[in-house]
Amino acid sequence: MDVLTLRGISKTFGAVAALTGIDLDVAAGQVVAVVGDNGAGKSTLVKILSGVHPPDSGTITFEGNEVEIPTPAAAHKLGIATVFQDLALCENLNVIQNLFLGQEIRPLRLNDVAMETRSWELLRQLSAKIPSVRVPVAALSGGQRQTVAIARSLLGDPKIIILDEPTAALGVAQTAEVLNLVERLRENGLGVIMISHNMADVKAVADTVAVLRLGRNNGVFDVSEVTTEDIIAAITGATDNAVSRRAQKGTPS
Amino acid sequence: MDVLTLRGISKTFGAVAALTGIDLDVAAGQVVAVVGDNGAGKSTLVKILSGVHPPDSGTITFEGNEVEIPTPAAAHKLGIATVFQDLALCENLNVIQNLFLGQEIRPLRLNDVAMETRSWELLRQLSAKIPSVRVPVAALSGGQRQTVAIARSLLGDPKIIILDEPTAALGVAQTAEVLNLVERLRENGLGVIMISHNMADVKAVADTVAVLRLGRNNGVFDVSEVTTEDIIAAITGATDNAVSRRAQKGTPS
Amino acid sequence: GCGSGSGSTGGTSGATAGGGDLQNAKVAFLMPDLASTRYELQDKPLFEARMKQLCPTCEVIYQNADSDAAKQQQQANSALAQGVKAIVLDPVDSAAAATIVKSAQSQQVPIIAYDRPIPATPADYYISFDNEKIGAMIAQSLVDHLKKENAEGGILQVNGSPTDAAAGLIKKGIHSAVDPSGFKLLAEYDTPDWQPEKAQTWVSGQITQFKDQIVGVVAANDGTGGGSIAAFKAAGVKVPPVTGNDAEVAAAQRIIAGDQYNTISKPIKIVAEASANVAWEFMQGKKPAGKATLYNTPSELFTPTVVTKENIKEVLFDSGIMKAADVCTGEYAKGCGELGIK
Amino acid sequence: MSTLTTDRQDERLQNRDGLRGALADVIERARGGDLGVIPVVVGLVVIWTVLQVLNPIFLSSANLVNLTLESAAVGIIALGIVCVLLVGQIDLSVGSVSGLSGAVLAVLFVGEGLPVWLAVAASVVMGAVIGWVYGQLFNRFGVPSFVITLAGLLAFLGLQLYVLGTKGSINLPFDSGLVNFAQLDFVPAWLSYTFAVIAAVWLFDSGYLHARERRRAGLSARGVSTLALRSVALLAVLAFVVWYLGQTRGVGWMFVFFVALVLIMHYLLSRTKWGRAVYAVGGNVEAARRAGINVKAIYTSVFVLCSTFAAVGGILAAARLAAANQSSGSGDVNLNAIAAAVIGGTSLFGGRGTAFGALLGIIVIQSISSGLTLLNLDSSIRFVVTGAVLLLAVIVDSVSRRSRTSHGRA
Amino acid sequence: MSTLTTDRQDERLQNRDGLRGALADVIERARGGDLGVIPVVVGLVVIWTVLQVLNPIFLSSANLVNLTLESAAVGIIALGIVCVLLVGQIDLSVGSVSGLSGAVLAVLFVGEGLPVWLAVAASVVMGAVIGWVYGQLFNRFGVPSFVITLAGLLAFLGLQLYVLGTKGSINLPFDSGLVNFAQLDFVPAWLSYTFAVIAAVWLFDSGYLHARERRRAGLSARGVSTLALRSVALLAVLAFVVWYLGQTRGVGWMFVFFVALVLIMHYLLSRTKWGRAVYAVGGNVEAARRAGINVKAIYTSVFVLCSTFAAVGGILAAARLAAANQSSGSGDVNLNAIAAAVIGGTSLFGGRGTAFGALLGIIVIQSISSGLTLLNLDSSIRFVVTGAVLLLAVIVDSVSRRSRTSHGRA
Ligand SMILES: Nc1ncnc2c1ncn2[C@@H]1O[C@H](COP(=O)(O)OP(=O)(O)OP(=O)(O)O)[C@@H](O)[C@H]1O
Ligand SMILES: Nc1ncnc2c1ncn2[C@@H]1O[C@H](COP(=O)(O)OP(=O)(O)OP(=O)(O)O)[C@@H](O)[C@H]1O
Ligand SMILES: [Mg+2]
Ligand SMILES: [Mg+2]
Repeated sequence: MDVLTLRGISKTFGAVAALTGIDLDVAAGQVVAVVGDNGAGKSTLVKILSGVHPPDSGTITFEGNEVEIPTPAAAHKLGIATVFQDLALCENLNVIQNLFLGQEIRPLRLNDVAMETRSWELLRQLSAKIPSVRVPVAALSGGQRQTVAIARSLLGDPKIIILDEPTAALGVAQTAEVLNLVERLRENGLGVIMISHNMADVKAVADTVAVLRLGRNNGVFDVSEVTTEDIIAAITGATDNAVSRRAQKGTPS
Repeated sequence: MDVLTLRGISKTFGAVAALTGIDLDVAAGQVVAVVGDNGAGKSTLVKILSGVHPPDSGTITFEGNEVEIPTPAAAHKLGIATVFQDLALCENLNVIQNLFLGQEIRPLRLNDVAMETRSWELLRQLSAKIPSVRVPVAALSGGQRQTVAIARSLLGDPKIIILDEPTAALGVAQTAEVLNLVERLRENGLGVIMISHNMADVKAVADTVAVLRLGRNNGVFDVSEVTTEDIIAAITGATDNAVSRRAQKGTPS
Repeated sequence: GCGSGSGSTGGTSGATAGGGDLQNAKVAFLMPDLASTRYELQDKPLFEARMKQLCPTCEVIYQNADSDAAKQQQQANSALAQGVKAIVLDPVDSAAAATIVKSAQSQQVPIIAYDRPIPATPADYYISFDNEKIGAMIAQSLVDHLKKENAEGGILQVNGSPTDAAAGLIKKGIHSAVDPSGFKLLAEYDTPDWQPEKAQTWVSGQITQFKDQIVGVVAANDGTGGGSIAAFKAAGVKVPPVTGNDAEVAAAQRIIAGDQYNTISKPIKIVAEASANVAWEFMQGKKPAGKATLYNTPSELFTPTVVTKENIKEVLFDSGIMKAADVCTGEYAKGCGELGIK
Repeated sequence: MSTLTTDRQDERLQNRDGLRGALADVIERARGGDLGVIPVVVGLVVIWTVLQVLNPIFLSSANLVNLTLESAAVGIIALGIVCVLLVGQIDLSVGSVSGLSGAVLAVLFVGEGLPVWLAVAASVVMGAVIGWVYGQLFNRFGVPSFVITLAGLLAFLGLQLYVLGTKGSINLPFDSGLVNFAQLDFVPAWLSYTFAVIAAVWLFDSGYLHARERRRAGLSARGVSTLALRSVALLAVLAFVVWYLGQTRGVGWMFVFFVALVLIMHYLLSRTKWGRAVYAVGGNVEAARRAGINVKAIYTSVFVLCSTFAAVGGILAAARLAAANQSSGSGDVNLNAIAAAVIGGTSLFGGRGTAFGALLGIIVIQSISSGLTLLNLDSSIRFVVTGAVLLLAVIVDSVSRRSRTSHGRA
Repeated sequence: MSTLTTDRQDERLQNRDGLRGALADVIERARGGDLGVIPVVVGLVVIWTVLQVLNPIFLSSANLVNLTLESAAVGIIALGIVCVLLVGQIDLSVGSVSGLSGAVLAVLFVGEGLPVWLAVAASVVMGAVIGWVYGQLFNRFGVPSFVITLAGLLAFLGLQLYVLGTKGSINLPFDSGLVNFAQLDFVPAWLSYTFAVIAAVWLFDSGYLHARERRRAGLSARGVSTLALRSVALLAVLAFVVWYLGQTRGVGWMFVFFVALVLIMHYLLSRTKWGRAVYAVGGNVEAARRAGINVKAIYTSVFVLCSTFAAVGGILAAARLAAANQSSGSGDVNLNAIAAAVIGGTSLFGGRGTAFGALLGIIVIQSISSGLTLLNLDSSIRFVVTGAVLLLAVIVDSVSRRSRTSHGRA
């Protein structure tokens, strides 16, 4: 059964129609990759699912019930955890404080020690290369921040995890760990929505691929039955594109 | 002859030694890829070269003269253009204003029309998918912002272009265009320093690969003579790493 | 073109004062600040009441400039735009008020200086008791008291706001009494914004500095006087005689309780009513003659009375300025009883 | 949909051309909450209506003439505040600086008998020097501008008292040009109308040339009918204002001077490299620095501008009062100037605001103050009502802005 | 280097253990410009030395006792300001609210004859309600807090005048408990020393327990010698302060109350979920919102806290003066409270600051004010010197902070 079903989601920003009539289904234990060109509306879709923006129209069904997600807090309550593309960390807080923001252990007398221990655990699991967890996030490198954001989403007990370009800034080892993680999440029966521009990663871990193009659905594919070239053609809207031209140019040399 | 030569560059942030005794050489018409794990110090190196942070010690030689780069303005004057990993755009300004920031056409009576025309040219060249150039950058998607930042660096007449993970947020088509662009820059005799976690891209366009590990040099390789596995081993400091394990795991299935 | 000249009058279009009908005529009563409570509590109601007697349909436009000369100018302009027939003005800044006099007179509206003179440009009339004299009187009363007690030591002087012209006049008056008195002026202080807290802080500092040399404090108004008293109380030392000015209820209570030595009661009723009379005459087109001429202006001056424990009963209570019910509350009832105030 | 201009090719854009398109655009922006100064104007209209109902004198020509003249001095100070707020800093000392400048003017002009232009120049230069010092302190030591200018507030208040010395208050002669300028000089009717026509023609002309240039470059541009309508509307508004104020004394030169400064600042902020740099520094100083902008110079320039405008405002305030005294510039000058900027839509966090905001903001504030002055209220009630009306005026703006999908502090 | 704790395994970290390590750490942080409140303390010492040289009374026990008592009221208000500034907002109305609260207290207690605790409670509740209204206006309409609280400033000033009504000024009886508390109640010497010992023991104890817990969890922890040294240092300082103040009247209960509030706020801000949320909202509201924090509730809570503290401060100010009058809370109460917060290291842009900052900041301000008061200068000179000294005190802090590689507005 599908955990999450979207029907006819639309969203307009000023004069720009960012999303028009988007449908999407995510089942438990399934990894859905959402791909598309820059500005195709992927992050907007993520933000709608995590309560950052309200949709202009369309319905969201979660575990069989039609729901509204007016605020991020509502999304948390439903069990939707998100890693945003723009990370959304508080630069003035340190790594531990960011990781546990909003879900601190022992609210009235914070348990530093437990939080620090758990932080190291999570970060080690993601192969993070962070020298100290007591520095403000402002002092971290791009990849280190992304690792922190990913670790954040694993706290709590989510049913759906949405990863918006989670490996964009990660090193090779960290990327491998995140892909491992996605597989572990699937095994644990969570639904995972992963957005990525890296076709190799998509093909490696996704079950289905949903393509967005200029804010509209442009096909849903089963990963095992589709080639990278087909996906790219669906993304760019043409079989003759910059990628294919580059590939051709590369072949003879 | 080398355009840019670094010797013994070190930089410490508080208790963390981010860079220790780094050497690097870039020649005109050469693409040098700098790779390394998260937090290896790549961006710190970039920031030192572009005048954002002063180095603690070490020398920078530019076109044969030892130079100091105390401010970004000094770097601009030398002819070093940089795309930063954290992009450094002004969210309250629109695309045109960001593109031409600091190098506006006709300073005392801004020439809107010329700037808008040139903006569209640059963006088209990078295959950007930006609906309007008159929206504030705050309203752009991650990839769109990155395209703007890359386009920025092409204005003016730089001698060295430094790209810090330029394709991290880009779509497949835009990535291909950026790789094309790097090749064009090389043909025009510019020195290019490119930082990337994507080994395929590195192998596709770089001439040499410099590896950083935990803030130290860990080898410089000629791209034509090195395998991806060797580079990854240099990055992670071990031939048995998360990437190789994942690759092995993938093979049997 | 556009002449400067007759201001457009509102509903009741009457050309110059004295002409047309005085039904619904307006008169402006412009007061300077809120540092002292008297303007809103005494001057205004008294003036209004008298005006009502003289001209039941007339309207009094009351404004308070909150110690801002520019605001007072705005208020005068707006009164002129409303077509007032006369302006009674207590200037924030005697010098700057010249502008108001000019523009009022250019629109044939007579202007009566109230409380403070306008030396630079003669107004049409001047009614006051003068602030310099007030300063001198409170200080002299204190000095006399100290001499009688054979006190030895020095005096602290707490002035009003350094940015307030009236405070400057009072300060001058106080000096005229303290300087030749033979008592040493230990230190003096211009209290920013007349704030009692500031006065308290300063006096506290001086207590540590001069300890028991302080035999008296001349404070320029009741608020700063109260602050000075609180400083002595808080330091746990005996409160020396402290002056005041304005005859606030709180000051009367302190005098009754023996904490404050004196304050000064201005015959506000007389002044306010006199100014209403004069304004009314001007509105009818007459030109009242002054009892004296000061600053080239026909003038009338009244003398205020220093209030101490000795005369508080007759000056404040027997005259009806204050009611015992307001003052003799709680802990002050006993003191009132001793002085025979009921 | 055949020949799309370069900037309208994305298929997700809803294309709008001509008059109808312009209208659709406005509605769309209203829904998005991005209406620029319109909500402030609406707030102003609401206040005006209420105050006029309460006292019919309020919108009389005579009162509005006073209003314009009373707005000028603090309005000019607010103009400087807009600049400092745009880079995300603050200047708390504008009141003191304006008071000091008036005092220096009076002492030099009346006390020392210097020619008036020299005294004015000296005061203005003093303002600029103060701003320069602020800039140096800010750039060298990184002291928050709040603290620097708080220190300035105290120090220059002291200096003002010192300069005025024992006199306390100095009158400026009524027949001097400066006082006339602030009190009695009005633009002749024919000249006012000429100004109005020039403004309208210029608006059309520049719009037309710009549109032609854009069309030549293959970009979308406003149609002639839209441009013409805009100019006619401007002409109508200006002509009406001139006519109505002309019912009594007309348009004061001091107000014209203020408006001219607003226009100049508008040009500098929106059409020059310097203006761009100011917005960039306010939006993200690190990005501005990395773009090669001399951030320190920008900070210094805005502090200098702000103090200079404060000095000019102080001179005009002294001229209008025909006196410089100890309390000039104290009281609520600071708060009014900052509030005018904020009410006009300038963000306290930097990067957002316009020169016109200062004009609108000060008119809102002076309207409230003048309108309530007319109501003949008790001081206590007047304070309460002033607060309430102020809030009301800004709520209109904020509610409209609210619907915009906000990004952090955008 | 054998068994590294979990948090010290990165080879780029310079490991430092024990006393020597702690010292090296401080030096490293000094070079990096991250010294917390130390520079402010240094600035304070500089000012104290200068003022003491100028007038030997300044550091006398009697004067310092006054200083502590005079700091309490505005210091408590500054504590509220710290909270609002932490979320990146401002409250300009604390002065008016404090004045109103004093007035309400006086009217209820003296005028209506209610028991003092009831009058105090009513004033405090009124403060809380005002803050709640601010929060609602801010959350509902998105009006900038600058404007809301500016409106509040005016409205509550009006209300204060109205409440004081015909009296204008109301005396609080000198023998009432409240006035005694603010003027004459001092902590007995033995109790003061006991407090000092308790504080030192508690510091050691909690530090020791925390270190043990960390060590058990495999994390690095402070050594016992470091902890002991810290406690002994605290004990020494506190005992000296108590002894020195005890030379005259000792430590006032009102000051103890202020310090207690600072400690409570410090705990709330640094050790509770709410405190974390406050810093998060100030650092990046959008990130805080996405983390599921109820941002509106946080805003409301800080506005309520700030107004409540303002009301408490107003009550204490009235008690100290033994009167409530029309000018209570006006003048520079606002500026002093905000300046105290800023001098204590709170950022006007949100996200950075501590409760202790308010304590230090107000002591700096009161020291300057008290020291210059003792010098018996002309008003004009006094203002100038106050400005200069204020700047001096903050430059020390800023210069040390300067060397930190700044990130944007960090
Ligand atoms: N807050 C906003 N205001 C206005 N326009 C927006 C806003 N957010 C997104 N948009 C617009 O909506 C479109 C879709 O943006 P979105 O961020 O969803 O793209 P994306 O698919 O995530 O792209 P990328 O791969 O670059 O991250 C873009 O054209 C963008 O300009
Ligand atoms: N401003 C700073 N203050 C303190 N520490 C910093 C600062 N900038 C970087 N660092 C530290 O220096 C180290 C190197 O960071 P850098 O950004 O150079 O890494 P990177 O190689 O670019 O990593 P990534 O691949 O994640 O972008 C990191 O451990 C980081 O925490
Ligand atoms: Mg995206
Ligand atoms: Mg990096």
